[in-house]
Amino acid sequence: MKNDIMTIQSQRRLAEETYEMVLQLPHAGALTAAHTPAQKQHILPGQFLNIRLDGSYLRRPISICEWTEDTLTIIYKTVGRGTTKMSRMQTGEKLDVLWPLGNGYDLSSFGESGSVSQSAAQPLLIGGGAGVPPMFGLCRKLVETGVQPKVILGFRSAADVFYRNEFETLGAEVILTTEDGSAGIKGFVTDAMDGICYDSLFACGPEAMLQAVDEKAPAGMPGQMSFERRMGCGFGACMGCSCRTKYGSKRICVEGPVLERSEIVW
Amino acid sequence: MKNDIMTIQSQRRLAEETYEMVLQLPHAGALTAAHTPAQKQHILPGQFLNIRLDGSYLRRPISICEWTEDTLTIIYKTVGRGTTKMSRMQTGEKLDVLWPLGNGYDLSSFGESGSVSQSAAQPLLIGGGAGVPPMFGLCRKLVETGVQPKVILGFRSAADVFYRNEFETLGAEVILTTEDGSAGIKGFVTDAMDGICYDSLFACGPEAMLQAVDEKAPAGMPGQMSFERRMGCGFGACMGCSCRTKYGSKRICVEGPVLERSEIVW
Amino acid sequence: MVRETAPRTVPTTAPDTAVTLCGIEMTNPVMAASGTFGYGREFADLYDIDLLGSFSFKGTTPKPRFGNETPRIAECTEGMLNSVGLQNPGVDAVISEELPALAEVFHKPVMANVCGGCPEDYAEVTEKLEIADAQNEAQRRPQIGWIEVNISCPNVKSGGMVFGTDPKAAASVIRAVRQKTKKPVIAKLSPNVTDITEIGRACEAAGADGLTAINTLLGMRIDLKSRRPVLANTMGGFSGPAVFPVALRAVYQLCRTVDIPVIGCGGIASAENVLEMMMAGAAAVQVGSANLVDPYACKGIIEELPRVMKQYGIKALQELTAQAQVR
Amino acid sequence: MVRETAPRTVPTTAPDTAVTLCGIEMTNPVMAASGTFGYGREFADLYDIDLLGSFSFKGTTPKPRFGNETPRIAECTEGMLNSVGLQNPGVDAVISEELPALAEVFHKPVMANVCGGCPEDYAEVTEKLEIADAQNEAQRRPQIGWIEVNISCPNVKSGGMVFGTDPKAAASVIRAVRQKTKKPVIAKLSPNVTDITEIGRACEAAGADGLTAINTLLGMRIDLKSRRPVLANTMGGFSGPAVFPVALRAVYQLCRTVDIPVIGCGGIASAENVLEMMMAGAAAVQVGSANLVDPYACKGIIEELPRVMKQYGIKALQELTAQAQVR
Repeated sequence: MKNDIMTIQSQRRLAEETYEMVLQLPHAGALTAAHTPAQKQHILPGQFLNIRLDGSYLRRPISICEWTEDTLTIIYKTVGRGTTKMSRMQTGEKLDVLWPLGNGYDLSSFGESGSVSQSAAQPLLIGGGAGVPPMFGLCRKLVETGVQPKVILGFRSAADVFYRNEFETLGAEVILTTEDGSAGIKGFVTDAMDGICYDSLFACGPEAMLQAVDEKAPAGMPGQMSFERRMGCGFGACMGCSCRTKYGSKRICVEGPVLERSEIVW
Repeated sequence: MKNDIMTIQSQRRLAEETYEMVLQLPHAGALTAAHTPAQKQHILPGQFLNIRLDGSYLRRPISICEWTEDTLTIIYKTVGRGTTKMSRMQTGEKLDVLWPLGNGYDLSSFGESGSVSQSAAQPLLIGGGAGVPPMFGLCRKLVETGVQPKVILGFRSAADVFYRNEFETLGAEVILTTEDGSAGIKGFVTDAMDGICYDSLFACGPEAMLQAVDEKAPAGMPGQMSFERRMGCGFGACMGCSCRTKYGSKRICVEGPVLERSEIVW
Repeated sequence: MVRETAPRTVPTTAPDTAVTLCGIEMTNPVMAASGTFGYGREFADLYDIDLLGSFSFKGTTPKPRFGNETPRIAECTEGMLNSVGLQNPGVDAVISEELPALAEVFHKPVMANVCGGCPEDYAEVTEKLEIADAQNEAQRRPQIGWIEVNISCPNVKSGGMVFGTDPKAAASVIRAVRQKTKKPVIAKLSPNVTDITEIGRACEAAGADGLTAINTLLGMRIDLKSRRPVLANTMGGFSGPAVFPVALRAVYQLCRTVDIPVIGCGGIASAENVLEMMMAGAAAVQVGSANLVDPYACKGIIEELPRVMKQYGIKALQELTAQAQVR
Repeated sequence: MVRETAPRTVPTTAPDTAVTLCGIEMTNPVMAASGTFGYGREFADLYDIDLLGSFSFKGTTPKPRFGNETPRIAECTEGMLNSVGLQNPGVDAVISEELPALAEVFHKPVMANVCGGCPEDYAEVTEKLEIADAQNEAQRRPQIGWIEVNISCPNVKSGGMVFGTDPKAAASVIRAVRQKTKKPVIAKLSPNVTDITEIGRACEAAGADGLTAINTLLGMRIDLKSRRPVLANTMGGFSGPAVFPVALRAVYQLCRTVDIPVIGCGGIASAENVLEMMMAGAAAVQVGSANLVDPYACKGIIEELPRVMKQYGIKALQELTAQAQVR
């Protein structure tokens, strides 16, 4: 975990109450360039930032969507005063960020890029609403290592849809669902799961969605799901975001937000 | 009383922890131009603003130093977080201001400009430290009506001195005192009162200074003194700044900050 | 989220902000809290105070009081301390000067905040106000709607919070007031107690028709330069947005304990805060310190209420109070 | 204002931040408060925690506890609510895993925060820690400096605040702990009481060597969309800069009442806050919620202390505590 002051490089409205912000890291190339190992940050899809916002006491955790050598992209909803103010911030303004936080998705099972296991793997990625952004980083990472994931994106309505094109540009097969049918398939993400061939599952979204996905997916199939909890600190100190698992209590902010499907207690 | 958003036109450091800020009124010419009478504001020297500052809960009362048709000038000390932040504000930034507050100095005894009573009047103005700014507006007003006031300005040290030249430019005779003698006469303002001819007294400064001035001045001589109190609201609602006078309790923010010498209870 | 689709002027869709407090109808639940609104004059110069649901006037004692020595005010993070100590002109001057002046600018029932050093003081103030108002009644509607009994002022040595922290003492004051008036009697409670519901129940049993929760928390600040307390009176009452969670908790606890309405007070600074208080069970609310920082605070909150109600799909405020009660 | 004229390295002019708490010397008075610093590991990854005066570890019970259901955290104006409910791995795991790990990264006496549902629970945790630490003592200095008795957690149904709001119950817990340890016993007090000095005196009489004031205020928030409490446990403990004036008042009241040292806790977020607490009489301070918002909060405060002491002309922090006592 590092505490950095990041500069807003750009911000745009993506959909209803939904914004994309690109943050510039304090040292260009901080993510991958030849810094000393201690300075170099390694990011996994599913990890998050904890951002201090003017007018809020607690930091606001926001998942990382994408990253380059010197930028981080986040997508967030304006749910309260803090994020509404954030959506009005201008290019060049600064944010106080703790990062990267959480465990992220474990992709070690996919092995080396270009291996046989890669091309044969059939992961299904499911993102619902504010759960879509971490799926993008995950999708990109999988594509980069030679895997062709299938993606289901679920939103409430056409006005809420974002990043469909971005996923398709990565080369992913995208199925869109909206609750009111105003775009894509009418219904929930689970309504789009029938008939899709997949051998592993990665999901992020509201807990009710995750549970429905888990019930629909074949029992015993490998999978990882990212959970949301109200957090105090975001780095394991306050025990505010604890969660029961089959292997004991875990902190969503440190041992999560990604849990193995096999350990989840619904 | 009005509640206006004013724009910072300029700001400069005058002395040790002392800043001068010029505020632009929301409507040019608001003070004297031909608005409807209800919109037109009349200002008296000794009145003050109550300014909302980021990071402070209560507003901060600051006395008016000077004014033009569309600007107000204030001088303030950086005594805490709020005023320190204020001193870093840039031209063009906005402040939420309640104004004008308080009674101000009553100059009705000086009669019409150019009258015989004007040229014969010998008022003495005494300002100590943060009590200097209202004396400037008062001095200007008196000069404008044909009176030639004498002025004593008291500061702790040479580094704290401000506005000496501005007073002299008005045509006033200025005597400067500093406690450590690093500029002007060494001592307190009261040490400069000997040998000055005056027939009325106007003072603003720390309460200990006001009391010393009162004791030094001839008993019964007309005079007005402006008091400071920690205020809650600044407009008479909270009774936070009450003060005992010979004619009962008065609110420093409404029936003050200027009290007649004859009514003061030390 | 429910969006505003119909113009506000269509009465069938306009959110209903009306509430009833102890049988008295109010156009909206927003009152100014005692001690932050004087006797109304300062604010009537700024806006039409008939906009208010009502307000509670400055705590009034039998005799005029200067209050405590100054400084009486201290700044805090998102709040303030006051140790004013019930400065007021005394009940006789209130009847002869303040109330007639108020009648010119405020045409709704006002809440009379009464205080004293012993139960008899409270009774005396109440009785005088009751008699004066009965004489008014001949010509016009009664001017005083409710008697608010301040048993929670932390800034006076005798009376005030001394009564509000002991159930028996609280009951004795309420009984003394109850005997002198037919108007609804509201007990204003202190949060500086181990169990506020115990005090609330004692007041209800003694005949109170409603409760106001909360008065200020006991707080203190020290000046780093002088190393002495900022307030001349050492400690004072802490109020402002900082105390809102404590006030909300007290209102919630009381609403599940007593059968009389509770007025939520403490740190309210927005229409959203009003809704949250009413979701906790409050029948009405009082806005306090906010009036001192922004003299238009009550006006702004009242004007914002319909928009925020629509945002959260609330048709009538009274529903919130009722829902909270059965929960 | 006193200006910094000499370089910090000149020992004769460097402000002296050292304090003594119940006979144990500390290089500075800043401790992290229990429940905001875990058992130290998370922060040791970020900075050298030997910088701290000390810290109080997570409230520890005889058996492992999951705590309350989530959500356990709510945002407030300049503060937060928590209803964690004493999640901890139990005293046996603390002894076998946490304390050995801590010994690697923290080389000063730590404060052990103990809790339970009955006096026997507190006694059991204390006894086990005492025995384990005595075995440590053979090899190195004792790891545990003080036992902090948490009789003020608002988030557990039995134990916690139930003990801290009644002087007899508080005394019974302190006596139970007192019998099991030779280390200084510190009672951590709740502000949710009518008279905190009554509880403080009862703890002192029962053998406490010091007091920590305050634990969290009881607070609540409601979610406007769901119209339900934000916290699964309905109410929670309110902390953060918002509560500082209440904490300062409690410390001041206690310091004028008891003869044992008081640790000031509640809303401290700056070196200035530390000075103010010590001017109220605190012998040391605990920084709580600030650690959660800024993991470097304690480090920053400690590094700022000498500069702020010089600004206010303070040569030695212990002077402040002493001055407050005689005032």
